[in-house]
Amino acid sequence: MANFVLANSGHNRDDEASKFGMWLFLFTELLLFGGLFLVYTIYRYLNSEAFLHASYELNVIMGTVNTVVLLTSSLTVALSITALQKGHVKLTMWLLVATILFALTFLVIKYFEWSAKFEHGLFPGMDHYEHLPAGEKMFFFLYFFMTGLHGLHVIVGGVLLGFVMRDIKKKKTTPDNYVYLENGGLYWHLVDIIWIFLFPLFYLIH
Amino acid sequence: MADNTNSRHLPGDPKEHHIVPYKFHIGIWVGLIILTIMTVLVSVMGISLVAFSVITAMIIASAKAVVVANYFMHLKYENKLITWLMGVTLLLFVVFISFTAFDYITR
Amino acid sequence: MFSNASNFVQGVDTSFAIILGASLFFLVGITGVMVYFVVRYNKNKHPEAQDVHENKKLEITWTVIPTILVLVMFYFGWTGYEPMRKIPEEGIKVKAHAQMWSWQFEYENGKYSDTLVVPKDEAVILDLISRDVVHSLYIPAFRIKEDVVPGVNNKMWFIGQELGKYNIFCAEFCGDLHSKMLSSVHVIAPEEYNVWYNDTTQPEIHPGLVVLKKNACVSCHSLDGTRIVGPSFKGIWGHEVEVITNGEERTVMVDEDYVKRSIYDPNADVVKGFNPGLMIPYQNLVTEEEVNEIIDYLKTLK
Amino acid sequence: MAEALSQPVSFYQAKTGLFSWIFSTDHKRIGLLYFYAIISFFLVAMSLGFLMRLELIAPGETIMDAKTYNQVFTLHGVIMIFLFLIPSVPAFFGNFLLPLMIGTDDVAFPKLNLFSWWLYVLGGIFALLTLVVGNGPADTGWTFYAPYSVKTGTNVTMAVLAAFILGFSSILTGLNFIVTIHRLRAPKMKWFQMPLFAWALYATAWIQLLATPVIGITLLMIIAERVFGVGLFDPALGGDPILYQHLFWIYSHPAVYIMVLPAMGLISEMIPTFAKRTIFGYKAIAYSSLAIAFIGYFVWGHHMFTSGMSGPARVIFSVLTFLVAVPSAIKVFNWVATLYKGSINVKTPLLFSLAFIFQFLLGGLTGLVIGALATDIHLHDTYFVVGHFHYVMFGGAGFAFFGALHYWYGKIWGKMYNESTAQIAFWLMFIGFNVLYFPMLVLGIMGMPRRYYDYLEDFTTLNVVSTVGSWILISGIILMIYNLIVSRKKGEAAPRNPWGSTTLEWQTPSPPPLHNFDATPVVPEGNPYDHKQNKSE
Ligand code: HEA
Ligand code: HEA
Ligand code: HEC
Ligand code: CUA
Ligand SMILES: [Cu+2]
Repeated sequence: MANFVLANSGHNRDDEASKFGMWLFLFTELLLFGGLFLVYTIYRYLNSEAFLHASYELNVIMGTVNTVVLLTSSLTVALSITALQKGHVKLTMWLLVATILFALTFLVIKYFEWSAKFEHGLFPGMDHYEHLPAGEKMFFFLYFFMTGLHGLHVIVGGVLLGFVMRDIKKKKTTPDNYVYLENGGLYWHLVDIIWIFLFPLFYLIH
Repeated sequence: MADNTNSRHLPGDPKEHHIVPYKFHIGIWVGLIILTIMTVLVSVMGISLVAFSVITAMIIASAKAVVVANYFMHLKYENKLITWLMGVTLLLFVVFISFTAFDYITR
Repeated sequence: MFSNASNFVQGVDTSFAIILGASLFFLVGITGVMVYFVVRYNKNKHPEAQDVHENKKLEITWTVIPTILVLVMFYFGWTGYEPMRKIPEEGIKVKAHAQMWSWQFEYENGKYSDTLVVPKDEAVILDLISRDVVHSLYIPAFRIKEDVVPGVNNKMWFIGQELGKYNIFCAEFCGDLHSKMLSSVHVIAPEEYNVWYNDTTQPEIHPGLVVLKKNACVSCHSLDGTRIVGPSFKGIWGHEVEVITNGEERTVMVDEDYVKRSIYDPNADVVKGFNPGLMIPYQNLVTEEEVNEIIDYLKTLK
Repeated sequence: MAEALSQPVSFYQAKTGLFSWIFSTDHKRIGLLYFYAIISFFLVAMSLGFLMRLELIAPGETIMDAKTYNQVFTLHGVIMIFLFLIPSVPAFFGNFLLPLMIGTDDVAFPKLNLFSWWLYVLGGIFALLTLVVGNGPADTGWTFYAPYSVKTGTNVTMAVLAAFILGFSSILTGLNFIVTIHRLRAPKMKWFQMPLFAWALYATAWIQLLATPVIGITLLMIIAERVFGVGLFDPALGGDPILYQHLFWIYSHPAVYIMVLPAMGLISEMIPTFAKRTIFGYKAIAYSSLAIAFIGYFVWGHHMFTSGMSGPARVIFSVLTFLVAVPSAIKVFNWVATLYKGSINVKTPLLFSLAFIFQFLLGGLTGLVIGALATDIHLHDTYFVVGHFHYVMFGGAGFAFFGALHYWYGKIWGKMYNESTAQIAFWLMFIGFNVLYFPMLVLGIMGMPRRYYDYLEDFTTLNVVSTVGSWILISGIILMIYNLIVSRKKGEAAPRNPWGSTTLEWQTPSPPPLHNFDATPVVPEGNPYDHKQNKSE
């Protein structure tokens, strides 16, 4: 059978479509966190004193450092796209390595933060947590839930960039065809944007 | 998807892939860091009015988000459609929060 | 034209009639036109179709008219509803306790009743209180309903305007026996009501049973051996039961300690074959004294 | 058509074997995979509905105990909504038809499409697993209201997880369709030359994309609450049950338009074909789809008029609810106007479409009754609501689905169904349906609450009528299914364009070849329903 191909085929390469799809996906991520922001807003409104009080338990310095780490990792991803566009494949790889290292740094710092909270028994089910007033419980639970979900996204983003690196190695992602890198980058920036909001909401209520 | 056929091009697509210079990105990053330091300072310096600090913190965070989206994420150089749709998404998000909050505020 | 069982019936039924009238008009009208077209322009009678693409005027008309109509409907819905929110200051205040799966009405003088008794032509204000899950107090004859949400201070009010007895339903799904969560309102003459209200003598029953009834224990635990959702109380005293404690099965004796634990921390020992989580801890709701009365009473249930 | 080639190999024959199906990235095969999965679940849920009607034939315990009944209606609701109605039209008809209708050979992301189907199956498996794992299926109602859903011992966690996964599948389908419509329309097809079904899918896809994440996160919170015992929505631990309801309905109201919009799209395809003339007010129908999708986001509060939401909030939600009726009204008027001066060919798909209009009208108008504050206070959570939503969901979306099944039967399976049997089945279904559900509206006005496994004597007569109606309906459905199964073997071969329709999917053989077209499809100029250009029978 004459296997003719339509000009507007779903099997053709269409970078704009891939990017558009990625953006749409980011919209859903935004609203996924949006639900949590809604819960946060309402409970914060109902328990403002308790939230204020509980937020003092969080470590502003670690939070700030992590913000800087994530912002910098966003920079390295953005730079890596420029690098690939200019054909500097080696540099691209190094920038991606840096990004993933920043991601790990972020997670390590988060790990220390979380374990400090665990030591204080602030995780649901632990002793100290159970004796907190309701509003503070809510704060800590939301803290764990939201930063936990965000942490999960950091991991996914890191893995995604790892796959992109493999693609670059295999010459599937090249200076002429770098939409995967762009999409990986988009995802990574979203993770950053969400943190930009989480950070003041939890750490800087004072 | 990775067929060897040519890439599709529709009206409204950006003509050329815009290459953002390294220096420009770094400049953006410096700006973001400054904004971060600002929020922390506003909070830690102890401007004690809770609402005030929340609002400033949110304004600064939004400013940062817009910068990241526009430049790091190249929103500025993409098809305008994406910006519009992003606007719709944010509008709905605002509606969800404000309608629900309205219920609580007027109880 | 309408019944006058409560002060809201008129408003609600008026708005119902108006919306229903408009709806019937559209339903009959549109269906009629549709059927007429199908018959009139059937291909046998009308073999050659004529294309009509659009007609701006017509389209604007049928956008604007429904818009106005729906706003009118909204308006009547609103005016029928408005008085329900205007809770008066003065009136008979009753606390309506909803719990899985029964109603208890607590009057200002501390009197408890499992039906709602109210005098004719007087405002009654209900404080809706739930300890476990969401219920909803529904009196169809009065056209009123409001959810009883734990932790939220909902209120409703009405004036009973015709003597009689009317159903109360629970209208929000609340678990197994949701459909059995019934009660009734008695609208009685004011003089009769005063007599009833001031008669606080307890009926000649065991004080333990009073506690069980007041806290709605009996809606889950039968006294005659039938299984509802909780184990029956009949004959449990002094017998052994198999319970699951922290996932392990063991056998315990039903004694004072056990009963007390079962009431204050029901999920610690879960009777085998029953679901944990249904019974709430009665720590702050049942006093030690009352527990002792319950135990006294259990002893009599052989 | 100019270059009619010899009958090409259909997509069925292009490849064979089980794996060529379950790992296929062809949109037509994925559509069919959805179809078979969806229909299986649908039959299960319908049987549950049948059991409920049996239980309700008399007051008191008839065939099952209270708890079982609760689990049955929960499973019935969950399957009907998450596994049948939400995916039915978009994931089956949408997948199969969208690329054909806009003249391309696949969706934008074929692999993602396959992945969505797998997610759907996974979600379905989880939903069914609740039957055997843990303490039995959830008994909360499909709304999973907290704090009951947090307290009950039944397997809510898994049911909720199933709904979460299904939501994901729905999001990815929506995403795929949006990109497909933006990027892959035939080169000459402008936005206002798209078939209205494509418009409906487009509007639906936006709801899928922008509302579903909210339910996703809400369900995750319910799971977290059950697993960690925290009090997100349980007031005993500082939570607020009403906040849960907000979050739930923020998704679930828009979701009802996910169910009905694509069905309306199907109707907009069928009516012009059988009236043999162009659709009336093409642009109005296209825009009203978008309007419904958009306004539909602002009305969720009408499910909470008695919940303890603030007075002003109730008023605002009521106004907005009424406004959402206007675009639906516009559609109904346009459909009826399309019949005007047509040359009407009364075939089964048209019958289903007309039944759709009548039943959707009745369902929609009862929606207005409960959209008004005063009346909803009385009717909320009564059988009136049950009647309302079966009218719109089953009488509306369900009937559109059945009609479309007949309309595109030839295109999909290459055979024609038997017309006279189909019409008998239709009349049985139509009568059965109305006998089943109309009494529910009356019961509701009389005050019978829903989710009641037992009821007062007063309500008996109408319940009996309703149960009898369900038997008539069943015989109709069984006859219809029988007819469709038999025709698959015995039916006549379907031509390219059996109904004289004008959209692109009829330019290709039935069933279509692997890459959809054997010649570049010709996009008609102007309005896609112009019967003047296309006279071929
Ligand atoms: C396909 C699904 C679907 C659709 C399309 C709709 C459409 C509508 N629904 Fe429905 N609804 C449900 C599914 C759906 N609903 C479900 C499942 C529930 C129950 C959930 C649960 O609790 O389990 C529910 C519950 C529900 C409630 C809450 C009831 C309660 O629990 O108390 C309300 C209240 O406002 C409501 C209103 C409406 C309205 C106003 C519309 C409108 O969109 C209807 C618009 C259509 C028309 C009005 C007809 C056409 C109009 C004309 C021909 C014009 C003439 C009329 C005029 C404008 C004057 N619905
Ligand atoms: C698309 C949606 C849809 C559809 C089609 C149906 C179809 C039916 N539903 Fe509905 N229903 C819902 C969605 C739907 N339902 C929802 C969302 C709820 C709310 C749940 C909740 O409260 O949480 C509900 C609730 C609900 C109730 C209220 C329960 C209560 O509040 O107590 C009732 C009661 O009668 C009912 C009955 C029926 C019946 C009799 C059918 C019938 O139409 C079914 C008729 C068809 C058949 C009986 C099938 C024939 C087929 C066979 C016999 C199979 C043969 C088998 C093989 C070949 C394998 N449903
Ligand atoms: C919503 C239903 C419900 C209510 C109301 C309820 N219970 Fe229970 N109860 C149960 C269930 C279910 C069990 C079995 C599971 C368990 O042990 O937790 C139980 C167990 C018990 C037991 C242990 C019984 C045995 O056989 O060992 C006692 C004693 C008891 N309840 C007393 C009470 C008292 C007293 C009240 C009222 C103050 C009460 N219950 C209210 C559901 C309920
Ligand atoms: Cu209490 Cu239903
Ligand atoms: Cu709704």
